[in-house]
Amino acid sequence: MLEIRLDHTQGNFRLNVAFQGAASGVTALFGPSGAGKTSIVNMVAGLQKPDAGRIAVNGLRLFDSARKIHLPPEKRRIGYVFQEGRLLPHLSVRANLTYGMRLTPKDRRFVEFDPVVDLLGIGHLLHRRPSRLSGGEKQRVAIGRALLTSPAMLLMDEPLASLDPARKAEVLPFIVRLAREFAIPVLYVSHALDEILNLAARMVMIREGRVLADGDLEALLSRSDLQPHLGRAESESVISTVVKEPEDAFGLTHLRFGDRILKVLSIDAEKGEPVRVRISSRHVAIALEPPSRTSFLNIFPGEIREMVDLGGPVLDVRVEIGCSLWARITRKSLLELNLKTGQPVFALIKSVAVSSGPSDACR
Amino acid sequence: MLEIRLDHTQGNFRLNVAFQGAASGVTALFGPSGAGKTSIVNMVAGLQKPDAGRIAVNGLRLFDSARKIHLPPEKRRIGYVFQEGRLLPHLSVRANLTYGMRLTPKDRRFVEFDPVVDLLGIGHLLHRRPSRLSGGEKQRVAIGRALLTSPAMLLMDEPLASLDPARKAEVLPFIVRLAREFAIPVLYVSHALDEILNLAARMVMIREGRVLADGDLEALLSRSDLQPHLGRAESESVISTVVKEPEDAFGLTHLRFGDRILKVLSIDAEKGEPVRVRISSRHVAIALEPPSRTSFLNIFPGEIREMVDLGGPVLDVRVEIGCSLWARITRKSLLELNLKTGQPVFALIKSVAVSSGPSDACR
Amino acid sequence: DGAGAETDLLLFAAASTTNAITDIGALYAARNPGRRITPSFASSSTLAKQIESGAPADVYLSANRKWMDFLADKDRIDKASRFDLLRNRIVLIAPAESTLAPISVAPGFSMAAALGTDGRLAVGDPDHVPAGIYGRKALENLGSWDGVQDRLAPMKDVRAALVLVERGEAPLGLVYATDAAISSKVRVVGTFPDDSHPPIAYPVAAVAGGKVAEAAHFLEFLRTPSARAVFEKYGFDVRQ
Amino acid sequence: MTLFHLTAVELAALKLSLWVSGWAVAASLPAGILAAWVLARLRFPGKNLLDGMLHLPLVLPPVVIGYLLLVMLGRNGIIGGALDRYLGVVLAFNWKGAALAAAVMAFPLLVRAVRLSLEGVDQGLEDAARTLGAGPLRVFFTVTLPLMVPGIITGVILAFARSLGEFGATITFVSNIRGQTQTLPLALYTLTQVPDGEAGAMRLCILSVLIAMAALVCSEILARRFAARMEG
Amino acid sequence: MTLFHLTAVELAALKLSLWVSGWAVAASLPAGILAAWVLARLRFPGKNLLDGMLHLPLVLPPVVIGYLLLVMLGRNGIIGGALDRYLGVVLAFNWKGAALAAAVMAFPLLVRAVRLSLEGVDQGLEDAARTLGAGPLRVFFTVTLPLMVPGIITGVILAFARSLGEFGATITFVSNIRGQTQTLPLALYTLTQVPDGEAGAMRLCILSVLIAMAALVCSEILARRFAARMEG
Ligand SMILES: Nc1ncnc2c1ncn2[C@@H]1O[C@H](COP(=O)(O)OP(=O)(O)OP(=O)(O)O)[C@@H](O)[C@H]1O
Ligand SMILES: Nc1ncnc2c1ncn2[C@@H]1O[C@H](COP(=O)(O)OP(=O)(O)OP(=O)(O)O)[C@@H](O)[C@H]1O
Ligand SMILES: [Mg+2]
Ligand SMILES: [Mg+2]
Repeated sequence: MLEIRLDHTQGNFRLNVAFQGAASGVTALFGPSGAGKTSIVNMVAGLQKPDAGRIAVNGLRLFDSARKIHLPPEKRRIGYVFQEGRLLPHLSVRANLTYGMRLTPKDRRFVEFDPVVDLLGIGHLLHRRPSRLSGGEKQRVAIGRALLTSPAMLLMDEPLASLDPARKAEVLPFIVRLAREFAIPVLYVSHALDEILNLAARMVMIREGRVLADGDLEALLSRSDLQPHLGRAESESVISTVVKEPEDAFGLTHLRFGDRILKVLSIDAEKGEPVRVRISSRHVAIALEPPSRTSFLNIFPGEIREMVDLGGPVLDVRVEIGCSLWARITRKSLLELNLKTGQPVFALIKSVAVSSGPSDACR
Repeated sequence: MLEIRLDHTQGNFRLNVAFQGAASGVTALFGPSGAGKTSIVNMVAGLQKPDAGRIAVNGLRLFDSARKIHLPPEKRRIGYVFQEGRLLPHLSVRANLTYGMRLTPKDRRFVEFDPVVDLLGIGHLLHRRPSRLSGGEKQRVAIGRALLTSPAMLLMDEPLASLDPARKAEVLPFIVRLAREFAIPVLYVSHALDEILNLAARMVMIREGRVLADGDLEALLSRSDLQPHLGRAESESVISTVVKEPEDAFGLTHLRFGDRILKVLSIDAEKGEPVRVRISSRHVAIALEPPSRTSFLNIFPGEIREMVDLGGPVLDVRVEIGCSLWARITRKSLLELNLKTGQPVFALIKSVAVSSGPSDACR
Repeated sequence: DGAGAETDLLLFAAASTTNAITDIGALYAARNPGRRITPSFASSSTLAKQIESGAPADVYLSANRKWMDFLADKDRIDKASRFDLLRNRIVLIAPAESTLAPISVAPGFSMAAALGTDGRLAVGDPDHVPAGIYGRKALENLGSWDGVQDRLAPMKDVRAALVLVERGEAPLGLVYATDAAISSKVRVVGTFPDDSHPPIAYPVAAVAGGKVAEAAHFLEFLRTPSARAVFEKYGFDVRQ
Repeated sequence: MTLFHLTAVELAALKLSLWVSGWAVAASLPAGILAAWVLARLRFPGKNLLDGMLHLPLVLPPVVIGYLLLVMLGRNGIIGGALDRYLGVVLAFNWKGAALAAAVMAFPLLVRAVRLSLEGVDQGLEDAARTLGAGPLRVFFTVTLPLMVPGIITGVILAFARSLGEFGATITFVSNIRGQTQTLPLALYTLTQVPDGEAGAMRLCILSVLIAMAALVCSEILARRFAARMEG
Repeated sequence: MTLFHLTAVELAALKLSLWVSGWAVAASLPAGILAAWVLARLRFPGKNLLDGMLHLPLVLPPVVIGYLLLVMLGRNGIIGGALDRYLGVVLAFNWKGAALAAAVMAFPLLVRAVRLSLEGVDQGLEDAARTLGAGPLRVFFTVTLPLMVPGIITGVILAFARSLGEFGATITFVSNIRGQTQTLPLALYTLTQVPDGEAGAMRLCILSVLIAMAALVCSEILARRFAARMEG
């Protein structure tokens, strides 16, 4: 459990937040520039002292203004990947990586040097000084350095912003795995909803120093009042499912939700494992009768429950198919198909338009 | 015209590139971390001197090792947004913004202070010192500072990495507009294909100090050999169209390509203006007969010309509909629909699944 | 302010004459309206070198003959105006609270015994400080030099040697009688016979190229009884 | 308290000291910044020699420096003679000479401190200013110099304090002429030469310390204000 | 050349100078770093006073400092007496006293330079090290101190040069005893005070300069090596 309650004023900026994070797994801190994300993370790390509040990680009180507890940063066992790298300029990359590792007692280490270096692709940089690294290289070393302390918690402040997509795609699952395998909580700051979707189970939305909303990622993503703050062009449905068949003859995975089956590209999951799928409303089409002979694998009968006018030529339609599924359609289609709330329709989903999040996010 | 030919060795790293950029509009520099992007940009700015080569912007030779030309940075009239901000710490935000502006003769200024400040949302920060800004705030000031010099060329090294999506969505079109209206070339470094797609007409792909490919963005994106380097999960079709009807009664824009009409969400373009649309292969479905009574607005008859096996359960199918349109389907659909090269099919595109790039990218 | 005065003599005087010359300067100005003395006190060597380098001094009062000779050799003084103004004596001093019995300074006397096991004899550096040079000559003549030459505390100037004894850091010191006379923190425990060292003379002369006529007027004043009285007040021996 | 009943002579010495030290620092500051810049940023043969020369005033006893100044810049000196003849500038035995002596003695301290802070200036910021259209000179004055402020303050305070305390070189070069070259330390010296001078000496001591403290406090305030500016 | 035919006395002075200066710097470095840290990082009442006290040796003529040392640390001094009685440490008239005098005179230079570089150390890096599990002391020794190296080098070279040139306080405090407290400047001073000493003085002058140059070159090499390390 990650419990955070903070009250702090810096300059004109007042930070007043209270939220909880999962005991393990990734909690995303999401919000616009200047919302107070870095400030929160600094306070959790012990680098900034809040005026008042309480910070506890898995029962360990790191800060409590009421009891005058304020653990120094080095006692918090928190790995922190800073927004600006902060490599030690007088040390080689190797020495930067091992700086914190050596300070971790051997029996408490669960992250090994070689795999991390391989994963981050920084093996050829080990003898260099930080000043001779490119932006992305620096950031990778900073990530490695934090991981190698085998921390009890990870703070990551936009760590992947300067990583190329290929590297990102490698590092993201590693962080998820780390969080899951070693049951450590990760507080992850990002502007990129993409990253968060692939990573986080919980999300805390920060705005102007306050918590706009927090809780389960799926729940937040489907709340229509939050859509404007997500800063994305599209809305999504998130569906919790269970693996029914990991891989069929065509390499597809069958996922069960309620009594329905959703077919998606094969994902790496065991039978019976919970999997969360995200379906962009743009990828869902609506038909009044089931189309035949198309490449749609997923055709679900359902009923229109809600129509949200987004202004302009489009609107979002919520179709109940055993769970809520959002479909974005044009006003033209609305008129042509004469759609109404309560009307039975068919929702068409291309299986390939499904992406899966970390399975530990699902109840 | 932006002509760049560089040969330079730093440490173990050899940079040897030659490419051209558009005289105006955005040229994207795309490549993994450590590929040499920042080095190139530094050389164009005049901050690093290449061992040999030639750099010319719209006929003005900035560097030419053969003729011993090496213009100092301040003579190059280049606005540079650095990867790490580099705000002047002893100046207020306002003074940072006006530092370069004041050095630009009034009659050469074409970027105004107030609109830029508004656009970047930094009006409330003007009296602050850079050390009191959040990461994203710093980056916005850095962008504003470079723009306000009314440069003859813009260099942007991952400038939007720390911006939240909402801000990004505002700033991107501004950069495009700037590049277009004032006919200045922009060299834009980014890992995020998303950004590039919305921004760039040309792309230069850099890898390990060499040019992997360069040229028209559309052309590069559709080259199947480059797909692995684009680091994206999906392939796209890019179609050059002309606006036929800017806005119909439903708020849709009708775009013409060949003799076909594509209906998309209304975009801000004049009748007759060229528009480039990108359609993810995941958003294209295939049917053997035209489905009736669905929300699909765009249903094009065509013929299968090519099938690219991507390995795993999916494959990409190229349908000729007057232009090439990629559709990603599962192996299961392939078998069920019994698709073959040469077979006539219908391609279904939801209008809302279309996004448009800068129109100046189209021939 | 000097600018208004009709004549303003710049007097370069050895630092050991500071108090006497300050008083005499005031006296001279009082007696001779329109005439003023501006003194500059430093070590004789420094002043001599400055005069050699063209310092705008009008009168030079040296604490020894060597530096006056140095300037005479270089024709930087008006040789005719030169005379020995003052005499001084070398005395052996101890801190006022010292229990040391008076020492009879005579040939063959042993200073070492009086210094104790690790005490040092405070002196002006015998290599260059005039008081030290005279002291060394005297000790050599009395045959005591070899016994103390490793027990010296050679100081930058005689004033520093005096301080060392005043503070009790050195049990004994060799200083001018004038220095001993003015300090209440030391007492004289022995006086060197006059013939044990060359006469300690303070020669004075007008500087060549200075205001010679005015300088002569002042030099004349130095010989008057009232000037002598001041010198004597500070323990100098004024002889003609 | 009698501490503040200064005699005319002492008052003159106090004023002269402030005047001389002020000039010494003010006049050597530009040269010091230039020297620091040359040593920090350029590479040329003989750089070590220049560096060594600049440190001479530290390494040699002040009296020796004073003597060298006297030999070279005295009216009969090689440089001093030329200065007198062609520019009509006389340094020997007046406050200008005292200021020069103080400046020379303080110079290495000034240069070193300034250089240290110059070496700490992030050249990336200078680069950034260049891309904003500022030429090297403008960059120096609008970016480098402001960022050197802590070092300049340190250098100035060191140099000022050193100038205030300068004795050996001054007395040797310009003598100890009341009202003209007798600065506080020289007046202090003169007092130690008279038997009853201790009280006066102590008073001048305390006075020197008070001035230095005042200068320090000023510099701290300046530095703090500057730091505050940097933090916004 | 006769320059290098040093007399036994001169050789002794040279050796003593190096020994004394070396000790002065070595012994005062830790204290200097501590003082710099206290002044740069802590806020406490009386900080300005402490700062002022540290600058005293600059502001007062060296002879005065020597006198104060004598008063306090002489065998009859308040502190000196206690030192002698309880620790058996005697500073008067030996090289230890000379080293102390040199250290005191050089201390403000050392502290200022170190402090300047300490103030330039990015506290963000210290924070980063803290999050990596290093306690404040470890952070100081593994992060702060290494990043202060340029300032420490500057401080050491300034202090060493100042110690080499220290004259007034030394001669006043520990006298000018050949082989025991006669350092190079004292020998040099002696030579300038005798009419025919110029040749010898010049030789010792050059010798001092050579030593200072050697020290400077060493420091430059160190600094450059450090800078190279930083750039990787
Ligand atoms: N000063 C230097 N000395 C030696 N090698 C360097 C130096 N700076 C960068 N490099 C190396 O040069 C290569 C290119 O660096 P560059 O900064 O241009 O990369 P980049 O493409 O901008 O990467 P990123 O996306 O991570 O910022 C990298 O391998 C880097 O390690
Ligand atoms: N030292 C400071 N003094 C005063 N205000 C500050 C200071 N540092 C940051 N702020 C302000 O506090 C607010 C929160 O800053 P913070 O760095 O936490 O934002 P953030 O959410 O991390 O933003 P970003 O995504 O841009 O990094 C901002 O409005 C910022 O301007
Ligand atoms: Mg932040
Ligand atoms: Mg880069």
